[in-house]
Amino acid sequence: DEISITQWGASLYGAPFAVGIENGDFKKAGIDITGIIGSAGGGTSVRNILASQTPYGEVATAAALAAARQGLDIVIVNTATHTVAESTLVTMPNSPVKTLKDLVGQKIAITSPKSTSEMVFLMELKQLGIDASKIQRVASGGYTQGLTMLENGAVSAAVLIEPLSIIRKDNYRTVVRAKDMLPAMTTSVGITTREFAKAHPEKIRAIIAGRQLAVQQIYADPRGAAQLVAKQFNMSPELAEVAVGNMIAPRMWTEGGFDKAELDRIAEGLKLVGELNALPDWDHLIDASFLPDDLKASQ
Amino acid sequence: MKHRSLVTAGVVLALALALEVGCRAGLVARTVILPPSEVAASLYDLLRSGEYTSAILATLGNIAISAAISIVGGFISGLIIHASRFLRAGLEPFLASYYAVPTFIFYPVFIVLFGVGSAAIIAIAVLMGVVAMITATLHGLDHLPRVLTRTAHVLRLSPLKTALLVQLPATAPYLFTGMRLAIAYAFIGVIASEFILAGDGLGYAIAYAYNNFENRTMYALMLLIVLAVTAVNAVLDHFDRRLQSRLRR
Amino acid sequence: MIAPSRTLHPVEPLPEPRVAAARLTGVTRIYSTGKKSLHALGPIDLDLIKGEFFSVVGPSGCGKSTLLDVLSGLAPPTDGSAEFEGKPIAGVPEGVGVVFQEDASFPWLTVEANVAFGLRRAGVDGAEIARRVDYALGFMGLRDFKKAYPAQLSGGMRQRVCIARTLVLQPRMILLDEPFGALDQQTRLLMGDELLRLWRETHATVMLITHSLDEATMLSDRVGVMSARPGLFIETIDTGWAKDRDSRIVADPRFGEISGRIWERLRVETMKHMQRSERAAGA
Amino acid sequence: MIAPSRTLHPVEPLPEPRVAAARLTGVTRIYSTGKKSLHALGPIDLDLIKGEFFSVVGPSGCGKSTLLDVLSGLAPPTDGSAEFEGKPIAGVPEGVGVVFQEDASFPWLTVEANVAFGLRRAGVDGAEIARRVDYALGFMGLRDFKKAYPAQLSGGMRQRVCIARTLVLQPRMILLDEPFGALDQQTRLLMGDELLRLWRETHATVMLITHSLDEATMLSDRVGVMSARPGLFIETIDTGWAKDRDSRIVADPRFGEISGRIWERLRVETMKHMQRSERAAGA
Amino acid sequence: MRKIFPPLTIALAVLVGWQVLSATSGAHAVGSPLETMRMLLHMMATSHFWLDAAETGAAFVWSLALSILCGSLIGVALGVSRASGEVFEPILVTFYALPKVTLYPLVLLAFGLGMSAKVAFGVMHALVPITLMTRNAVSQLKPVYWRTAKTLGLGPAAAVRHVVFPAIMPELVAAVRIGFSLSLLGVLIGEMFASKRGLGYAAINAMGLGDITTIMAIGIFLAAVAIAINIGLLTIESAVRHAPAAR
Ligand SMILES: Nc1ncnc2c1ncn2[C@@H]1O[C@H](COP(=O)(O)OP(=O)(O)OP(=O)(O)O)[C@@H](O)[C@H]1O
Ligand SMILES: Nc1ncnc2c1ncn2[C@@H]1O[C@H](COP(=O)(O)OP(=O)(O)OP(=O)(O)O)[C@@H](O)[C@H]1O
Ligand SMILES: [Mg+2]
Ligand SMILES: [Mg+2]
Repeated sequence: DEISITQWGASLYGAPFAVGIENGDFKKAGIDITGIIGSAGGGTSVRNILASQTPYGEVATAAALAAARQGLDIVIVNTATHTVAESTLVTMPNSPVKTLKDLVGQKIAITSPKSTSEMVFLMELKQLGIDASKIQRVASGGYTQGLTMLENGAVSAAVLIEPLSIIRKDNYRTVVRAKDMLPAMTTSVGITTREFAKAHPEKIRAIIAGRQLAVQQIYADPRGAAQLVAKQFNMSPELAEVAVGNMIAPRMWTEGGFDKAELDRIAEGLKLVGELNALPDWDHLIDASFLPDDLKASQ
Repeated sequence: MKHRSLVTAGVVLALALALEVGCRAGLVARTVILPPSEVAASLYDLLRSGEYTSAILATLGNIAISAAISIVGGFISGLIIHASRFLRAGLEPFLASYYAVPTFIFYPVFIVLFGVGSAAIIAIAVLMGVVAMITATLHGLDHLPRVLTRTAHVLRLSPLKTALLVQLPATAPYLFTGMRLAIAYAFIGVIASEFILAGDGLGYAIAYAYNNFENRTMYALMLLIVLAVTAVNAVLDHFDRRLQSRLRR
Repeated sequence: MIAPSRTLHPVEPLPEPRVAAARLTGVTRIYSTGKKSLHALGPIDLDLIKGEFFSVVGPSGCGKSTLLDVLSGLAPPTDGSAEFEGKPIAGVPEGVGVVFQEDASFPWLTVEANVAFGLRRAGVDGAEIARRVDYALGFMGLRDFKKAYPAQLSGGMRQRVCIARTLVLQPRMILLDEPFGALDQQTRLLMGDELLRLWRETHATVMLITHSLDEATMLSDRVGVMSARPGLFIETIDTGWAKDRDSRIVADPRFGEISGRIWERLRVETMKHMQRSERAAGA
Repeated sequence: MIAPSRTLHPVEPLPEPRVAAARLTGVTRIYSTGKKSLHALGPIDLDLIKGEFFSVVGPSGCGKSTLLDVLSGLAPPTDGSAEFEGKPIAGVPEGVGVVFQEDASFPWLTVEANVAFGLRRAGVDGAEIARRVDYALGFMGLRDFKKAYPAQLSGGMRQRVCIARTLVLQPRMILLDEPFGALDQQTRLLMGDELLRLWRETHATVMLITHSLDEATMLSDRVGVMSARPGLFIETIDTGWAKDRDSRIVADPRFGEISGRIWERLRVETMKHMQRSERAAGA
Repeated sequence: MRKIFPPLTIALAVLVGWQVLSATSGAHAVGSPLETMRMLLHMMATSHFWLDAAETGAAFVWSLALSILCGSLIGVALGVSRASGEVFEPILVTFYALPKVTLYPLVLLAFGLGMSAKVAFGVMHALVPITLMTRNAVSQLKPVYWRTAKTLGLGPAAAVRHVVFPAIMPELVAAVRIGFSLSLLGVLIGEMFASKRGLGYAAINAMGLGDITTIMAIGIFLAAVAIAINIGLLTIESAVRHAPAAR
């Protein structure tokens, strides 16, 4: 079976699948995952999932909500990650900007309007009680483009994400790390179609179970996991080790269970950027019946 | 001619109608394509709301600037290259292969060189369009009948007047073909750049709508671009026909 | 074909015979491209007599157009000297008009604007331009088409536009390089009639390059026959026609005699030329 | 220009006079495009006599090519009947060859392959093709260029290729539509000599459409003069030349007489045509 | 020798310009020509790179083959039937001028992801110009060829096969040349959006990491391949033209 994982190979969202495939966790759980369809993220990932033979995949929570809102036949069956810890805000080393407060009246680069990068930034401002309208947000089109703007002096700070921030850590000074400020929230989820869930519940169960094994494995042996990730992602082992290591403390990956508070937190964030105007009807969107029994309880 | 364009319009209308019926009858899923009438209605709402006005203006502005730079720059470069045997011989093989290279791949390099925003987008659109204009200019000058220049001599015109009053109008049909291509490339270059890597403009708005499953908005914006291209094309076509019928022999 | 209402050119007394309008002495022209050089023409000695109609015939590539280039000042001779009205030719001299074989009308201008083009550039004042253009249009039977663009006209009409554009500048010597080369023979004969009329009316010296024996025979006072490249005049034939001839003289028995004589000389030269170019293609 | 080593065509006795190779009776052709219809030709009655050389002259647009279309079976007459060798013409009849004014040599084939093209398509066997092609190439003086492509040849040579391509099919009637229209007059006269040689050698019936009075006069047994559109034969002139004539007869006094006579008839028609098209352009 | 000297000089000038640019454009900017070459050689030593190249190549070959086949057939049909040609031409021309990226979502929705979408995108870019160029070639075919074919006893089918196709061959090769570069562009842009394989994806991935040297290396590789194929096609084109090269 082939499934879809957002940002596969480019960010660490998919690490459990890399580990699980290498370790044989999925086979143990009763499903053979032969390939991963990667995609740029967002709506593309959801559409990929809908178009594939085994319509299961992990996508950003925002994308899942947007798809559901537009009437696509999807259901959330597990959580995947619950941190924005990989996000940072950087500036040039010699810049006078030391804290978020110093940014008032300045410009900062985000990737695009309503993106995760904007959401994280606004949540950070809210946390500190800074009026968001006093800081001008400029859409750069992407993280690297934002850095270019920063270097050219077009903005005073730029949002950044791992692993890019690890590769370039010597060139910039970090102003804030999201993990220091923001609590856990459900940033990505596993989805499938209701139709497929009804037809092949055992496959969904197996995927979730296999993934749970892999997540436990990552936390048990981060270094070993990093090697496996490096292999699957075609990444340098050193980089993988740092990247995985950074995500152990904030416990980036969930085992799959739902947490109402974390779900609501992401919804609040999405409201902040205008993606949502009310809290979603989680009960309708979520089907927790495919979770292993030990996780069902946590709801 | 009138008759033919009526038939053409009829064909387009019939296709739209077939799509409409197909959608309404549920043969095509709503999540894939919307009925044309709904797209048109959505476009109307969207234009009235003014929500996308700034994006539209930004994109059209970039297209206009890129086209202008390509046309003027390409024409002047063409003149220079035509005048210099060495440049001509040196550049000819590259010009012939130019459009085989997917220029697009080099976009990030432009970001580094020109910074983020309009400049990089315009740079890539110009890069795509300018060569078409250069080629057209060279082509036009090559096809300039020698007898016209000789006539200018016989009428004792100065070199400058010869260029302005004889060579320029005589090459106009070729230059116009180059202009059309440059404009088409400006559209493609700008919208594609916005689509892939920008945070603003129509291309970005379409990508955004796509990512958020807002099919109504997405198709409305796509229709807007199709209409804009068709309109520009029709206007250019009109002038082209006049020019060609008068000047080509 | 409307007769002109009043003439544009002052009624001059006919010139004294044997006054040279243009004179070539030992003119040679050699084209050199890179290392190769090609002896195209000469050495030629030629007097064009004021007011005469002189035709040049010769196999293709023999240097006829090159001769015209020298006379019109479009290209200097490699050797020898060229004079127009006693002054050495350097650049296109004032008073010389040229009509080419290829259609040289400007397709972006109306017939009227085409004809006026040269006058405008010369800075002639508006009323005078209007008068002269109207005369030339009338003379060439173009008045009904003055608002038309060249693309709307037949090849013959376009060539008339070019002749009118030259005529309007009141040239004292007109050089024509196969002006009717692209027309069919019957239209050519009729255009020839108009050329004769033009020549009679303007008193200009005319040199006509042509491939057509009929045209040369019927139009000229003198016909110069050139050899294959490098072009030399191998014979000059006096036709002795009256000044008011027209195309009907093709039925004159002397017509066949003259054109037969020209063809006799030319046949050998043309075959020389053909054999030469066949050798080149076969190689 | 190498004489053929052996002849390809059976030595036939000369045909009895007045045997019609082709016969047109009351042939009319009307083009209708949309609502407009244009009466291009006829009604025409014409017998092409077996083995004769017949030329057609007429002002441009008078329907000469239309006449050829009917005779070659490329287009049916709107009215009347057309026969070749006693059988009604429907489609291009076997035994009829056509040469057009435009260069119709295939640029993607060598001279040799061009000449062999028709035979190949007809499925003639290889040895026979080789024999016939070699003969035709030799006859038309093309043997040295058989490996060349048309683009490497002059216009005259390319027209020879087209003639050879027709010749090789051993046509009993050859129709030529201004085959030398694109060549200069001197080359035309020489090509005319070859056409005469071809005609004598093959005993074919030849119909030549031409604009050139010289060509018509020099080549033909009979010249048909057509009126302006709709084309009708207004006069048919018997030249009475000997069969072994060549271009040198242009010096014959009777030559001028005949072409003068043709021109007399044609001049009026040509002027009619020109005035008509001028009216059309001016409107 | 004389012919090769000017292009070499120009190429050298470009290299020097590139070197200067990389020297002045700061830390993470453009890699020097040497670095880029080294990166390219390094990449070409990995199996990964060739997997990507093969993926792109396969999509490209499919889309080009489909475009040529359909384009030339439709083009001939539209060229032979003047009326239909005149009716459809404006539609095709407008489609040709359209920025096809705009329609990418539609392609994704219709074809899903992967090979078929990439091929569809390549075809969308290449089909129309090939069709238009073929139609133009056929409709501008000298009428005397048709007449000659008839007088030599060829039926319509034989005329198309033995006269029309060979006659338009040079234009057809030119059309293939244009189609080739456009379908490559189409496939690459396709890969840039949503795919985990192919050179287009590799480039966009490097773009995300800000790795300009890799992008340049991929770009140079593609450019080299494209130029080589283009030169090959140009050679074929002038060979089937059987005419001395234009001055
Ligand atoms: N610019 C040039 N450079 C080199 N050779 C030239 C040039 N112009 C003409 N020639 C050569 O000089 C010779 C004479 O040319 P010219 O045009 O004077 O002949 P022509 O008699 O006018 O021929 P035609 O009857 O074909 O017009 C020809 O062999 C031609 O190829
Ligand atoms: N296919 C056609 N449809 C409509 N009209 C036509 C067509 N072919 C020819 N004509 C018209 O019929 C008339 C006769 O044409 P045709 O080609 O037979 O003349 P022609 O004597 O051969 O002229 P030319 O000397 O110019 O070759 C012309 O007025 C022409 O415009
Ligand atoms: Mg000449
Ligand atoms: Mg005709």
